[in-house]
Amino acid sequence: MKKELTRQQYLDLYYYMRLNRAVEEMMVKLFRQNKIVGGLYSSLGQEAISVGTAYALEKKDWLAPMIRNIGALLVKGVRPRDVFMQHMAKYDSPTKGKDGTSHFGDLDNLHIVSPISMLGDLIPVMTGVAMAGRYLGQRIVAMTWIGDGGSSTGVFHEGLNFAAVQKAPFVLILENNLWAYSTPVRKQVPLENLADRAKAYGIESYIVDGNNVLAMYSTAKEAVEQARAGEGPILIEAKTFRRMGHAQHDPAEYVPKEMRAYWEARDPIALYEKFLTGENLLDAKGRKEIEEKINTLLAKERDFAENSPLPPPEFAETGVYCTGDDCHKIRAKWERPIAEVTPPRSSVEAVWTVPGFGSGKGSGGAHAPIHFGDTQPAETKPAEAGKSAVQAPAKAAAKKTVKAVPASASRKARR
Amino acid sequence: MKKELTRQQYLDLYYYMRLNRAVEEMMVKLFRQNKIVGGLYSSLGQEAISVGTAYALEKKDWLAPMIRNIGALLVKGVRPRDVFMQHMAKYDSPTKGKDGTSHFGDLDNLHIVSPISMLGDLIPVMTGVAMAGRYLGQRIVAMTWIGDGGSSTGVFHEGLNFAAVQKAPFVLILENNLWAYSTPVRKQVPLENLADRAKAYGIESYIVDGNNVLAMYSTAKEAVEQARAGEGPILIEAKTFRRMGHAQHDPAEYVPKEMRAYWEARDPIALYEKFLTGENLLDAKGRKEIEEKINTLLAKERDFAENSPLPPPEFAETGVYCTGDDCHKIRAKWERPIAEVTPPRSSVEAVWTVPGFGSGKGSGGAHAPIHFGDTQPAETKPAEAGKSAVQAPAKAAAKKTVKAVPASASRKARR
Amino acid sequence: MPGTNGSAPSGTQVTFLEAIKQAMFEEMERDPAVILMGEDVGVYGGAFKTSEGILERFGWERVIDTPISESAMIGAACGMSYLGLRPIVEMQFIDFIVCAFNQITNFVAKGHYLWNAPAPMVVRGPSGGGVHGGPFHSANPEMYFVHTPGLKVIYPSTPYDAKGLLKAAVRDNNPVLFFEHKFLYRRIKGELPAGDYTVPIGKAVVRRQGKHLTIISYAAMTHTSLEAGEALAKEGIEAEVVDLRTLLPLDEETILNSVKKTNKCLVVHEDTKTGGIAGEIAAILCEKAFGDLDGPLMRVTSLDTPVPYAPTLEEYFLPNAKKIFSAAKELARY
Amino acid sequence: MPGTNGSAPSGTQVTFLEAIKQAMFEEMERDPAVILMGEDVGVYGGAFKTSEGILERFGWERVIDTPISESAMIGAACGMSYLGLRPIVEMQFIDFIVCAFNQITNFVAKGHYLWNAPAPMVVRGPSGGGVHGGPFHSANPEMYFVHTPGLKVIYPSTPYDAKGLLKAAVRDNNPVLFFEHKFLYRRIKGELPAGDYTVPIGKAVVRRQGKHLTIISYAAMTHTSLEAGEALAKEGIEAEVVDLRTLLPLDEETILNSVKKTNKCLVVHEDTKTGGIAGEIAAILCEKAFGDLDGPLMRVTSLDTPVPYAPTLEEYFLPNAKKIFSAAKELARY
Ligand SMILES: Cc1ncc(C[n+]2csc(CCOP(=O)(O)OP(=O)(O)O)c2C)c(N)n1
Ligand SMILES: Cc1ncc(C[n+]2csc(CCOP(=O)(O)OP(=O)(O)O)c2C)c(N)n1
Ligand SMILES: [Mg+2]
Ligand SMILES: [Mg+2]
Repeated sequence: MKKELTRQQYLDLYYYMRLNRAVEEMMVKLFRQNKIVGGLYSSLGQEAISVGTAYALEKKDWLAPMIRNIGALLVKGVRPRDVFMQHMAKYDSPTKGKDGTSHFGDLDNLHIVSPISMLGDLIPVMTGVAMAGRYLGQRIVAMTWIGDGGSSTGVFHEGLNFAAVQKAPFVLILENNLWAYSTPVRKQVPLENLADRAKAYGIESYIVDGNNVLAMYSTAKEAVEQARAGEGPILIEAKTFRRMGHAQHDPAEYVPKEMRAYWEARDPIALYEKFLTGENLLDAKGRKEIEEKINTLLAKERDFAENSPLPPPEFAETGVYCTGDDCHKIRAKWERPIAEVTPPRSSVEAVWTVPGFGSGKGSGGAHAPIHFGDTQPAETKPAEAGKSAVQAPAKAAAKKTVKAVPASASRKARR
Repeated sequence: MKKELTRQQYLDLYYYMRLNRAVEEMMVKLFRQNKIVGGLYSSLGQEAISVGTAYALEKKDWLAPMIRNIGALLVKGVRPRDVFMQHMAKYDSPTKGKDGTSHFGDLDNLHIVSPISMLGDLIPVMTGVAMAGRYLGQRIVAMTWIGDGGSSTGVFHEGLNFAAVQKAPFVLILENNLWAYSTPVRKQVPLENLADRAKAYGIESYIVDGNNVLAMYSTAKEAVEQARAGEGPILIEAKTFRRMGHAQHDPAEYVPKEMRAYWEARDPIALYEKFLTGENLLDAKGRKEIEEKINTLLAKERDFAENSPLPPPEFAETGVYCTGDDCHKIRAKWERPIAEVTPPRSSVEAVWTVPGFGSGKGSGGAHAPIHFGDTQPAETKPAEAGKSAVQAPAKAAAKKTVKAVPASASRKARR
Repeated sequence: MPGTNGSAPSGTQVTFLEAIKQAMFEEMERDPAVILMGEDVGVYGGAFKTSEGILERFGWERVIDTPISESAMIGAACGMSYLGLRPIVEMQFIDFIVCAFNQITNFVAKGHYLWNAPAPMVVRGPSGGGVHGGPFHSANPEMYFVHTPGLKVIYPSTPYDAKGLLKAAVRDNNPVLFFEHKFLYRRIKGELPAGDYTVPIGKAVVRRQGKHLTIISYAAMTHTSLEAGEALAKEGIEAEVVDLRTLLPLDEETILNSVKKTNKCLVVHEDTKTGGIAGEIAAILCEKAFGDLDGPLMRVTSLDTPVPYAPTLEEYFLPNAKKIFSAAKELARY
Repeated sequence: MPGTNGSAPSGTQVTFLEAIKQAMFEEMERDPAVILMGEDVGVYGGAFKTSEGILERFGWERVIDTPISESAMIGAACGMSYLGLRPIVEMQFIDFIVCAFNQITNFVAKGHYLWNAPAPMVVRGPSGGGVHGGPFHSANPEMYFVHTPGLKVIYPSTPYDAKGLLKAAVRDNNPVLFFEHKFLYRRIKGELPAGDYTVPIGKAVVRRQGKHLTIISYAAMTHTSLEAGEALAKEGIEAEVVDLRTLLPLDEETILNSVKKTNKCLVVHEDTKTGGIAGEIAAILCEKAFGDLDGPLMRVTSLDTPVPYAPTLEEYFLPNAKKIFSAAKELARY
């Protein structure tokens, strides 16, 4: 992030934020015309997060969106028509009408995993994507998003803990927009900074102004490269606000007016425009051009979407199972010698080495790697779990939320 | 904890640790005689935890044991015969042979909730017990235990987070015995101190030497009284070691010999005996008396257990459903005026108040309580989630694992 | 929307949704041990507004807006029930009940059998398709729970039953799953009696008398079956329509009586086919009314697929009156 | 225990457990995309030692000891499968599969239908009762998954099938649940062919020819049914015993062929009764072989209760050869 962005990059970020907003504005119109099937979610005011973070990914990297990450899909290369058609349940949509909203993926080209509605479930799934990429030698990073509300799910915990144990190249963006449907964040999570969730897994975390696209981008970039370098998963908390209701049907009267006003004054696109203008990266003409480009594109994309048919009824019957090679040729893309992971090359001793205590299961002090035998060095920072027990009371004093055991009791412990 | 214990209390702790160990030793014998049905788990070397923590509870308080908390059951008043009969699947056992091991409870007298095998599930259940006790005005505390391994389950997270949001009077003891079956703690949790799990919920935590019964007791006592006072749930990490295999069948060869030796030298009963002797609380005669008392008791209890029959086969068919009042008269025990929680007394305004931002859902700045309207004052420390977003970069610098956003980016955010 | 106490003056037609709200209001007034818990059930009044006004009336202690933690809700409700409370837990959509599957099937369902601990609690929420909710907001998960001893499973079709059965569920000493077909919420109305009443759990009801065949159904499909019944009547086929109302325990008596009378049976459910309740009914009939069947047992159900999103697909996926009509006609020919 | 490559010399009798180990060894040797994940599967070799020696052979990257996080395992396996890996996930006991119920039924099962994403993965683990494992270590959760379109469900009864079906499961492009009845692990032996082979998913097999009635079963109950078949033969009743092997998709053809031949059907399963697979079979027979049945379809199953712990209770709870014998004798009288 030290290096400044190119002019093109600065403008890309602007373009995608505008595109994100324009796509969603057009969908609101379609919704009012009753052309959207089911609910419609909005990321108004959160565009900097989707765009800034997804822009930090390389083409080979993987992402999985949540409901408010249309912007990330657009950055990754999804066409607006696909977004429209998903919401209109059209036959030419990525899921051919079988699912809606941002529920679609692309395994082969864009490397997008489809979400399901159940919050948090993408976290272990993207951990698996990250682990598989590493195993295949692809040096990819996997990214997904979660809400303040979603961070209360059990699968958030299981997934992030597993990613941390495995040091998976995985970046999780926690969009703290202060509300989960009608529930304010402090009824959801008793923390001021949700980044503190990371402390339960010993992983790195960042807190970023979610309405600042440059901050989002640069932080995500740093995190992505850290993860790629093998430093393990990273949690980024983006502080922001959900400007619309949970979905179109929700007037969100439970949100204090003053709160909404406060955040409306901090619109991420307006803030970024000010910056671009101040840095002479954008003037009225440039802005006009971008607007026209987007308008022209979206009119075409919407027309395409509107003209696409609904799926034929009998299509409902098809596709529950993959029928084999004729349906999908499943091939792992190896970017390392397969011989590295096939016998007898990878024979190891099945022992645990516990720092300070040698190793178990017979073979004595052998230094079997704990983490990944062949591709990763054994962990060098010893956890010293065993030893820490006796030193615990002293160490504990340094922690903020951990109280030291009363000295008398701990003295007794050590006699 | 400031005040010293009475002589009787010191000796109680000793008695229960000895009883805990003797009960389990007797069960090992029964196991070798093929009189135990199913597996047999051991808490050898962890007795100080079960005994010290359960001893901090009052009679009206509730607990729920895990597999290594026979000691806690004994302290709460369970008879050794019940423990034996549970393991032998006898008809006179608390579950009449329908379940085994520590899987039994007692709602009416001892206030014990039965565990199930799935790890972590007790955490939300005991949170509910704690909340119900508060609602009924009973001023009780709920306690349960979890392993280092069990802390990786999703339900651990959901339960503790909910308890924290609700400030439930709940104490959770995390027995970090360094192994979960064959899996060493650092493959389970990437933390040196598992007490750090508490940081994800903004709750208090302690780290204690799990082999020091006085430290366990005094810490648990403090935590129980804090919880009872309404300060919310507390997590106590007890550092210890699982001296036996996961269960009787497991020789635990995966544990380094040096590690086992290290911990065997720190036996909690031996350490406590030294202390008691040094303080003139116990001499050879007193020790002998206690041993004899236990031996006599257990011989009788074992005889009773052995003489109890297996349940009659047809008993399997009964009891799937509660058949109504003839089966169970379910009555909440109110210790506060019921009128407090019945209309029209408890009418409130359904609004969220967000500190610094007024409140939502029409009624303007009304100060509707966020937490418990009638029994608890509204939270006074404002979360100020909204405001923290803009200040985040500055605040972040103070946190250990949270990196600050690069200054340039965050400056741009604020123009 | 009725007065603040939630009950309508008698003689008024109320919606299915209103009936559920009334049941909760009245049970919470009757018994301070009854509390309500779920995502957005308080200030917002529930995603479908089923609990609108309940927080205002009963306050923050009895109406708990929870984090997004289905296992925590179910677990906590179970713990509360051990102290004599009778919690009602709302799943925002019943689809999310699978996030607490272990808690429900292992902790909640087995406690009474294993250690004599009743868990009087109700888990309720909007279920079913037909409103283009897509694959994760249209679930009919009833069979997962019908196959779990220790639970009771209710799936009503009318406002009267919804109110009476929800009240019975709250008063039952066992854990009860209560499914509310969201297609019915605002589409179906009915008159409710003025006073307190319950509808017994475990009793089916004959919604239409007939003699040529029996159509067994429940929830939204009861209405679809009745619609088919009218069409069949025009062709001289009198279908008897049985509404199961409770799926566990199943009312074998009403099923057997009807089939012994008509000698033919068609089961209609919105749940997917393989492993649906039609199978269980087939087995019961084969065991206990084998000689009474004059024709094959037939099934009209949803397809064995996830619930698709597009209206064209969902319509094809779901049973409808036409499909029931054809099947019944074929069956009547035997 | 065979050589390090996991395969026994041909002609040797190997246990059911050994057959499973061989399948994993051979598939992992054949295809580097196959990996194994679960609690204690690596250094310890699995709670039942099903993966003993696999870590030594294939190393830390391919044999992953996980935290106690069933949802994380299943989710991660699903993600891995999207990149072309073929993970095998072990549940330490199959009972714990309900802790990942949402991941399996919503994420894993629906992906191909909804967005064309195949998830080639296998979830396997020890299941079933009869060894006094108690209510949380004896589960037969098959029907939860048979009722979930998008999954395949296998429950073998012999070492030969276990090995061949597990290999087929690993090579299948769909998510497969593979249940290993722990009662069979060390009690049942069989001879395995020397080379590679698979057993096709979705095909039942007739284990015993007969003409008086058909007994349909699977897993451990296949052996119990065969035992009853011997006793019945002594009384002149020749029972045909069908072993389903795969429960989803169900082999209707083999079922129908046998019942059309014997005209009578008894279904035996260790799973609890209500909502068990006997119902689905009853419905299929009613629909497709109605005229062929000369007697009621009968069921011998476990009781509708949790699995009790005490040997006396569990024995009463489970089906056994005597119960099958009596039911078959009664059925044969029709
Ligand atoms: C497991 C689960 N429970 C409940 C829901 C219903 N639901 C959908 S979105 C939502 C609120 C999400 O809040 P948050 O995670 O903060 O994301 P945001 O909508 O603010 O972007 C809820 C409760 C769900 N999708 N999944
Ligand atoms: C959800 C779940 N998954 C797996 C298991 C199987 N299991 C039983 S005990 C155990 C290890 C527990 O380790 P830990 O929590 O550290 O407790 P300890 O045995 O060390 O006391 C495992 C994996 C289980 N009981 N529950
Ligand atoms: Mg949110
Ligand atoms: Mg442990």
